[in-house]
Amino acid sequence: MIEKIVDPEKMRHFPPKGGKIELYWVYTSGRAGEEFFRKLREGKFIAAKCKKCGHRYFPPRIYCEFDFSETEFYEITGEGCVEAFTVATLDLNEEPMEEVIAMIKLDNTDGRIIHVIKDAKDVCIGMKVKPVLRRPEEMKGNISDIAYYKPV
Amino acid sequence: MPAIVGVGYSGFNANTPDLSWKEIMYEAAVRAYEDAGIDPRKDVDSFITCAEDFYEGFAIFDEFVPDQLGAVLKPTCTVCADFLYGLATAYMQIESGLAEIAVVEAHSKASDIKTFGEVIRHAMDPIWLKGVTNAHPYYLAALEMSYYMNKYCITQEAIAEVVVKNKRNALLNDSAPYGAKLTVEYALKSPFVFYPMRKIEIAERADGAIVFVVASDEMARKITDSPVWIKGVGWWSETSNYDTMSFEARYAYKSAKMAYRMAGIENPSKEIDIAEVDDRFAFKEIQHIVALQLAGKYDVCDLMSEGYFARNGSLPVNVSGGNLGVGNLLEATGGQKALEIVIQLRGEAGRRQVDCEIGVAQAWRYIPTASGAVAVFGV
Amino acid sequence: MAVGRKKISCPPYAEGTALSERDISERRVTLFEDHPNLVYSWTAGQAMSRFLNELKNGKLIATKCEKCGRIIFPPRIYCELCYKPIDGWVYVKDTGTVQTFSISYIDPDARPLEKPVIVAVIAVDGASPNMGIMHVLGEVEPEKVYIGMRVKAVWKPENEREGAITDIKYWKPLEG
Amino acid sequence: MEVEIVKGLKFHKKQDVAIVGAGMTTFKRRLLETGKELSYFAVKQALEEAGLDIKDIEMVVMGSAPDAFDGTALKGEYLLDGAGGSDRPYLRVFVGGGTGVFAPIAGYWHVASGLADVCLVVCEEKMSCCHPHPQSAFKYIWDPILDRPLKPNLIWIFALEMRRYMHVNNIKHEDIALVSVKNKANALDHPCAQVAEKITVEDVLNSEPMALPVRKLDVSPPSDGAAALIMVAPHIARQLTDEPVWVTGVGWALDTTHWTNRDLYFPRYVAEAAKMAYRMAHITDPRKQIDVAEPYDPFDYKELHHMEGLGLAKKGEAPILTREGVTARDGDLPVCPSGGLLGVGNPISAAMGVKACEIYWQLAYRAGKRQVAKEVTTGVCQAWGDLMQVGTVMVMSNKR
Repeated sequence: MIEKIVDPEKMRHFPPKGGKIELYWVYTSGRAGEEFFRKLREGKFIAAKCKKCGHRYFPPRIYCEFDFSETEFYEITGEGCVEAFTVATLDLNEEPMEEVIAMIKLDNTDGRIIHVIKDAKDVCIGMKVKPVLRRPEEMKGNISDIAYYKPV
Repeated sequence: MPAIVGVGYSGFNANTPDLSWKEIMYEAAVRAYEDAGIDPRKDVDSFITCAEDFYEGFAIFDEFVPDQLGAVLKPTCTVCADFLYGLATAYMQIESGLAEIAVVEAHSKASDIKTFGEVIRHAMDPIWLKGVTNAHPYYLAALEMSYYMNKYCITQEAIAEVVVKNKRNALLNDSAPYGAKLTVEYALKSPFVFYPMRKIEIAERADGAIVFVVASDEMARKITDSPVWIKGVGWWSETSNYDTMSFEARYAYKSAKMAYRMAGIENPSKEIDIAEVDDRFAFKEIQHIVALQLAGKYDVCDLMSEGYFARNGSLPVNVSGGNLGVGNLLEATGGQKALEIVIQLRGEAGRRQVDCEIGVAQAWRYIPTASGAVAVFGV
Repeated sequence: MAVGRKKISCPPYAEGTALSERDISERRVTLFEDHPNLVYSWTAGQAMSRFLNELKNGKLIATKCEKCGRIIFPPRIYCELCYKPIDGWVYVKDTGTVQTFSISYIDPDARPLEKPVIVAVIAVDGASPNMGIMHVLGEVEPEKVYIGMRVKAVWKPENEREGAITDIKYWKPLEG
Repeated sequence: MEVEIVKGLKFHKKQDVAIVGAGMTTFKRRLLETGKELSYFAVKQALEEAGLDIKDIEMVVMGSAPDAFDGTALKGEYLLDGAGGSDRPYLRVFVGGGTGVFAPIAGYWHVASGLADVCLVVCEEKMSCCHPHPQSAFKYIWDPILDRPLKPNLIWIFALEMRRYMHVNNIKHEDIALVSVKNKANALDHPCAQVAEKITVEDVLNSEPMALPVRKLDVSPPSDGAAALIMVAPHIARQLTDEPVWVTGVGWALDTTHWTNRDLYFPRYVAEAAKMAYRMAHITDPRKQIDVAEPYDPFDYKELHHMEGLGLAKKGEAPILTREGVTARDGDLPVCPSGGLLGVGNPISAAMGVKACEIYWQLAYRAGKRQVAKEVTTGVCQAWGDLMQVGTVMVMSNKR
């Protein structure tokens, strides 16, 4: 029997108004993250260097992803240069917003950070930027502790 | 060498209010089995589905697969990856003697997702990226585009050409919901939603399902006169971290290299007759054409404007309309690519038929990843 | 390639730092908490749309396959064993038999329930053997439930039904 | 159990597959490390045992269960770098709870097909990310239309199956509780164990009710953890060791989605998977030919249920074997000598650490204090998953 419902009124969606996944998640920062966000509270930035190949990772991690040897943490300034940027005009729900988001190559590392840029008239590739941290009492121990980046 | 002996699909549409995700899979599967002339309950040794939990809205999607494919109580599994990875899995299962006939399925029921932006954002690194901004995750692709355009001097016009070409190709494809006849000027007027990315350069979502029947060399010769051989498969991941990503589709370069080596292809730009590459963001087509070694990174823009990749050009790319014309099919993207190549190689593409003997299909795993797969087909 | 495996008893060591519940709840470690708004509305499709519409009418509907002779419940548009389209729709009864049951003292988030819920797989009368659905039982003491017990659906009043499986409030014992 | 005479598939592979190294992290309710870091620790240990470097690895298979635990969509892509997937072919497979044995099966076909000579298999799960409770994630494994509106808990389905199993085979809860007692005691010898303890049958029967007949001590705990396994081609194995362990059979099967349409008393999906694996491994009498087994034991009755599915016991006979001590570590058929999931912990897919890895260690005589008393040649491990649907089985042997 090949019959189909022809009346569109009779086709159903369930749940009709949409069903939400009623879960939330708590992510621990892990060994490297723990070290980074604790130091950040003191206003310090750290990166990690592979003991074998010397690759300087930012975000820091406890292992080198290419040769699986251990890394050691070292301090950096957190400043860097804009490598790429975009002006985002839609938020998660495709509602209007405006924010400049940049990929920033951090000084003295081989790594980068993706973060928001504020207080800048014209963002351009190659622009030197520095982080603005939240006040220590406002810090939550996650990436939002870096409030934004701004031009040097 | 395993071969494709049957293909079937359902869709592709912007939404599918009349069929559940199970029913689109069923429709595609029935057509594929009919095409191959097999009975899934008797003849198939292994079934493979390509799906990701949060694209479906389930915690374990694998549960909801067997019935509609005819796979009850048979070896059936899910690979959390694109369709082309599923094809590689079938290839390996056949080569290791675990199956003589394997079935690969992928689908998109993107219209069931109410909050697409949230779902994509949920794939981001929770420690270093997720909490940075509330912008739509398309921003990540825009950052990559900004980096890539700047590094290789890719022009806005070349990217607009991609949009115009693919949407126009889609007009000849009955199952492409986003076809249109546009001009480059029109495309360049589309607003910047994520500067330098325009709204028109982002592929809209679509629903659909694709099923392939894959058979071993011996079996393929037995059951069909027109097998399409899987000459090579490749899949590759760069990294999951944005700090070590190349942002120039090295995943596609490496996976193509693997597939080309298997297929014995030494000079891809000469030996390949037709290509379908991932163009879920228009600039990605240019990036992938270069990564697949179909054009040099500094000539690609010129070739694009010269019509080299057009349907009647020297090396047609995305004749089906690509994702810009057919839609973003999530994990079924590679399936739509492979489907077009198989139809073209069989000579069943009708008005959009291209003269070809070897074709390549490529897919990316979408933001925020740097992974992808390639398959080379031949007759 | 490095050659020579160590003679060890495995696993030789156990790596990992255990945390307590309070380490998380009192924020003794750094962490990121996320409440994404992941919303889906699944297309019910041909079989389930009909099923839900019939529930609204206070009826249970199944499909039949003439090849294997099964009355299939819950309904689908294909017979998964014969792999062919089904041959028609059949109403089944709102009575059935308990195949197996459980008395649950916890809610979906593993929190204790004040009053336990009795859940059962109920094979529906009129469908082929074993064709059941999961639902809850009511109007019965937990210790009185047994496998093989006959039960009947208790429906919501017609004006409260919305075309969902919860249009059946629960199933109650048929006898007594 | 009757095993069909070989017909149909001949299982002609390109090359044999050997296991040369395994590793795992500790299993705990909550771990500080991220999923990537856990994967890294497990891989590192496996590489150390095999005497290999990450550069020797050609392809990587990831096994990880629901994204809803770690709370990352496309979880495989997220875990990639910690699992050694950077700059390599990397593929994630997923069959619910069965992934713990399915991932090594996928590793098997990567090598047996000749596409890779050295394949790394990694399984990871970080269930503690999921709130309000790891069990909450299971709200979304149910059918969105038929089951979810009833607000089900994961345990329900086990309780329903356990009740049916007890009813049909006339088994008492006391006999089932013995499994929990045995496994938790076995786990005392496992350095990674989460809930190893000496308990009695009474403790199990008097523990807090969850969804009767299931009580608290019938259940394995939610855990964080990772495990890794290295599979290689024969010419590589020869260079690394004189005693590799060979994979001789693999099988998997997925039953219908409509679990309420089946009689739950017997796991026919495990039986089908086992048939395939035994046919490949030329095993005709599993009870005699298999020396050590690691069936999946997230619940105590599940070990018995799966032993019957694997043909290690006749229907309803597994509790008797357990009571008689046959399945103890010094028995004739040691079952879950690792301590299983009930004792070591249950980080869903990372159960590979106590299933596939344990059988490898037993057959390589590397299990230390957990080494079974009898001489071993052939072992089987098995996992189960989805809505009572998936059986995944792998047979290994230290003789080729």
